Amino acid sequence: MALATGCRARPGKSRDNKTGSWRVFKPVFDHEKCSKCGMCQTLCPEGCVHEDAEGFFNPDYDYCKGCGICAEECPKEAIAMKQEEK
Amino acid sequence: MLEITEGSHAVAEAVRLCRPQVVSAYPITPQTHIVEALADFVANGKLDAEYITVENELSALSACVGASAAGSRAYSATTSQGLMLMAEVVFNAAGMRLPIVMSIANRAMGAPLSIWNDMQDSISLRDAGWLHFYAEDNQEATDLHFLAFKVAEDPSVQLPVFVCFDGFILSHTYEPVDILTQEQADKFLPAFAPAEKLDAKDPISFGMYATPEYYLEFRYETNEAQKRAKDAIVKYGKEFGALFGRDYSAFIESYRLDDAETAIVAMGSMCGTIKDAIDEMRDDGMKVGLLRIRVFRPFPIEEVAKALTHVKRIAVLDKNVSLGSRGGATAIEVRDALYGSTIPVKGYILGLGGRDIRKKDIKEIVSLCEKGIGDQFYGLRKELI
Amino acid sequence: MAEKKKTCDLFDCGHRACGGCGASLAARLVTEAAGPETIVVSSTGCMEVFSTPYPETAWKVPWIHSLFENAAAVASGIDAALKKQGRKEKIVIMAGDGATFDIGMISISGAFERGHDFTYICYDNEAYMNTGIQRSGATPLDASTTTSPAGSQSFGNKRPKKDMPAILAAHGAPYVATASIAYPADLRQKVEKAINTKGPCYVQVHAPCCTGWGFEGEQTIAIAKLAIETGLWPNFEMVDGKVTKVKKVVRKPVTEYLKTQKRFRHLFKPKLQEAEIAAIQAIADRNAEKYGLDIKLPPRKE
Amino acid sequence: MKELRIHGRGGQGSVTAAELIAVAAFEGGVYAQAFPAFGVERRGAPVQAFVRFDNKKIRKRSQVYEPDYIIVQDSTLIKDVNVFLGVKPGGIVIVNTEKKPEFKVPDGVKLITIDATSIALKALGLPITNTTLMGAFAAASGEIQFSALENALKHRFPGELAVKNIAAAKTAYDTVKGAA
Repeated sequence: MALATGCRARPGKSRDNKTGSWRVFKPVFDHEKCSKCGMCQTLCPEGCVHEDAEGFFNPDYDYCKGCGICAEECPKEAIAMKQEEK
Repeated sequence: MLEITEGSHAVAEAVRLCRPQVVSAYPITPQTHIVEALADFVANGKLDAEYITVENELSALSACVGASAAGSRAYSATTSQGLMLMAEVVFNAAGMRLPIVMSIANRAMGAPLSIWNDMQDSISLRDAGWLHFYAEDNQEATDLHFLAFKVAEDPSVQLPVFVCFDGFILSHTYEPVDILTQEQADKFLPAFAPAEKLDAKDPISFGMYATPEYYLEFRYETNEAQKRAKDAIVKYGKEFGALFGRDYSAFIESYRLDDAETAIVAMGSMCGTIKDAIDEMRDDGMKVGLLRIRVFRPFPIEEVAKALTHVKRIAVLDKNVSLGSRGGATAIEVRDALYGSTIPVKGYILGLGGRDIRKKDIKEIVSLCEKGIGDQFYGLRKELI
Repeated sequence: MAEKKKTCDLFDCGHRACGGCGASLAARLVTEAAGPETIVVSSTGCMEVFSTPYPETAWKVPWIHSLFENAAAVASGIDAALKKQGRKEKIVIMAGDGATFDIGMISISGAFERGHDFTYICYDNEAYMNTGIQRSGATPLDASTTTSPAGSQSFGNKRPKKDMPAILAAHGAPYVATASIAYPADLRQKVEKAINTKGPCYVQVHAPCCTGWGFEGEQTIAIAKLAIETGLWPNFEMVDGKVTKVKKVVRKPVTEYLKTQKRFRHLFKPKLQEAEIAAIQAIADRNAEKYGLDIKLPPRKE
Repeated sequence: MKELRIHGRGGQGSVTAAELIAVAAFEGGVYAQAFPAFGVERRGAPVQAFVRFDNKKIRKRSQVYEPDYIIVQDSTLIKDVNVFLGVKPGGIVIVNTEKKPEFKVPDGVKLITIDATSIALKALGLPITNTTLMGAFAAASGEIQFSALENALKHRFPGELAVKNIAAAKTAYDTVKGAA
């Protein structure tokens, strides 16, 4: 890739950095307990929790750093942090 | 049309004709008349620009960075302490490849405080990545602004430019200057249309940081842009000449140098006085000539070396000093250009802090150079040392 | 079915903030509230570094970084350029507390006085996190940082936090607010309000830093809430210099907040520093008095 | 090349006089250069300004050390400053004074005294003598035409003020011409 003038870039390349590998603990979402409030999505610093067609939420493990905010803040305790198998 | 006006006012007129959309500057002697004139143009509808009355020079150039990145032609002016307060942004603007043009009414650096002229200010920032143009008279100080914007904005260059002229000696002097008409200026300098800008339709990140995997290449590329600026200066300098009769394609000017045995090398307004002195020395049978450097960055290494191959000795006059070295910046550059040659190059630091430079001084320096005496401050008041 | 809106639409995944970073959440929430027609100006700081290593920018809106101290001046130039070009994009500055409270103060003062049209967001994590947790003018009393370390002769940072909102309100800013990542709806609403208010507006966002303050990443939101619940972070809104909205709380003692973070650990171990804690409690009490933070509970029925 | 040095005090308009003399000279078809002795002088302090005239482009930038003409706006300067220093033989010195001169100019130099203050007070109501002395200079030196001076003043000053300044300059011009 040729160097851009003035150290500029268009968006997109950030996604090359798959921060999911940083994880020690992994959030596991239990849709049975989920009330679809969306707090997990709202408070995720990565912006990597996405809503599916049924209105449930799922983390994108490519980017989830496993910080655990979603699990901590879930009002229904529907997210559990499990140790990552490496 | 030739008219007699103050240097600062001629420069302000030129800037007005370049149609900057954003002017951001902070007053400082001896640049003040320029920014006052521009503020007056804006206040009276003669210049359709946003004039930002910033709180200091650092913000003056910072606002230009923002404006230029957002796609507007941006201009500032400063000198001396103001330039140094900007220093961080000076490097930044060049690294971000923003084609800002800034007038520098050259002035000494404190301490001790001095409002008077020398070139220590801009010369101290010679490594920042800006192109450096140095004017001999107000005609050049005026014309070089058009060239500056044109070269800066060339897609192959994209670098900011200092247009330097001696504070007071040029900025406050009334003399005849041919100022272009708006029609002429527009013909030479089209509207600023950068390929990239801050724009919601095409979101680009400007001024990202570079890790060691990239930084070296960015510096290399900025240096390459300096080299490409040489081609742009030749091309647009010629174009300016073809349109208006004043050709600025040369980085250097030779005055009675062809058969000279002693060459004086200098920049800026002292070159006028030097030319008068040379004429008188020539009348006395002395073979003296001048090599004037107009473009200091990119430094015309080959051109300088070529122009000086035939001389027996060289006296380089610097209105700046790289303290702790053998002399001034021009002398250091000239020695570098002549590396491997046996022609003696002697440097003379003079005129610092507004000390007047007279014809007799030039003659005395030539005489010192002929005796092989140099690499020194010239004109020191012995009684003070 | 149309694809659901993603929260990474304007601030992308793949950025290099610590897991649980309050500032990265702030960046996401602010860009969401501001929308795609926004130009972001970032000062040097942790956010700039974690979001823009060349060529991997996380920003999907136009974004510019220049220097540490000049974001407000750069934004001034953008404002002038947009005005001249007849463009309607909004300008949002994202700057840390070091850039805002300390080094950028002159440029902020100048830009606010000139009345440019932008929204200045300070993501306040209460120290210089980019360079390794040195104190700033936003560091609270007694917080231990690498340049205000607690030691045998010191309880940490010697001074309370600078009152930046009051300073900017005094500049005549039409809208000044504090917000917290713990209350995203309130934060978004304030950012939107600031953006839609003409002139220079200021929103100071409390953004806890797990690394700098010493707590586990999942606690970021909980700690931000405690700051508000103890009265140490008053969440309010000022329109034309007058406080118009305040988040009222049933206040908890400040120790509830302090004990959650390593930066205040010296106040509890090896022994409880009652006088210092009392001084911090007094700050919370003054905040409660000044902003009317306390919910007055109805007297309990017999 | 001919050179003029103007001595005055801060606030007396020496720099303006130099500029307007250059403007008038340029209108007359010669190349002119005007500049102040750049300084930080405040109101009342001694100041200098310079003008050069030539029929070709002026390149020299040093200050004026050997003037062909000297204008002294305020005769009280004579005891503080060596205002006549370097004046060329055959040169002309114009001094604003109401009294008979109590000073001596160098040999071979022509001295013209004029009560510019009274002329200025009468014409302008102010003791600002720069434009008056410009009239005297035009008459004494022949470097500038009075009509060019008149145009320069019209260009610099608005309406009534221009008329008054021109009147002051004309009185001085006629006085010097009459004495010649």
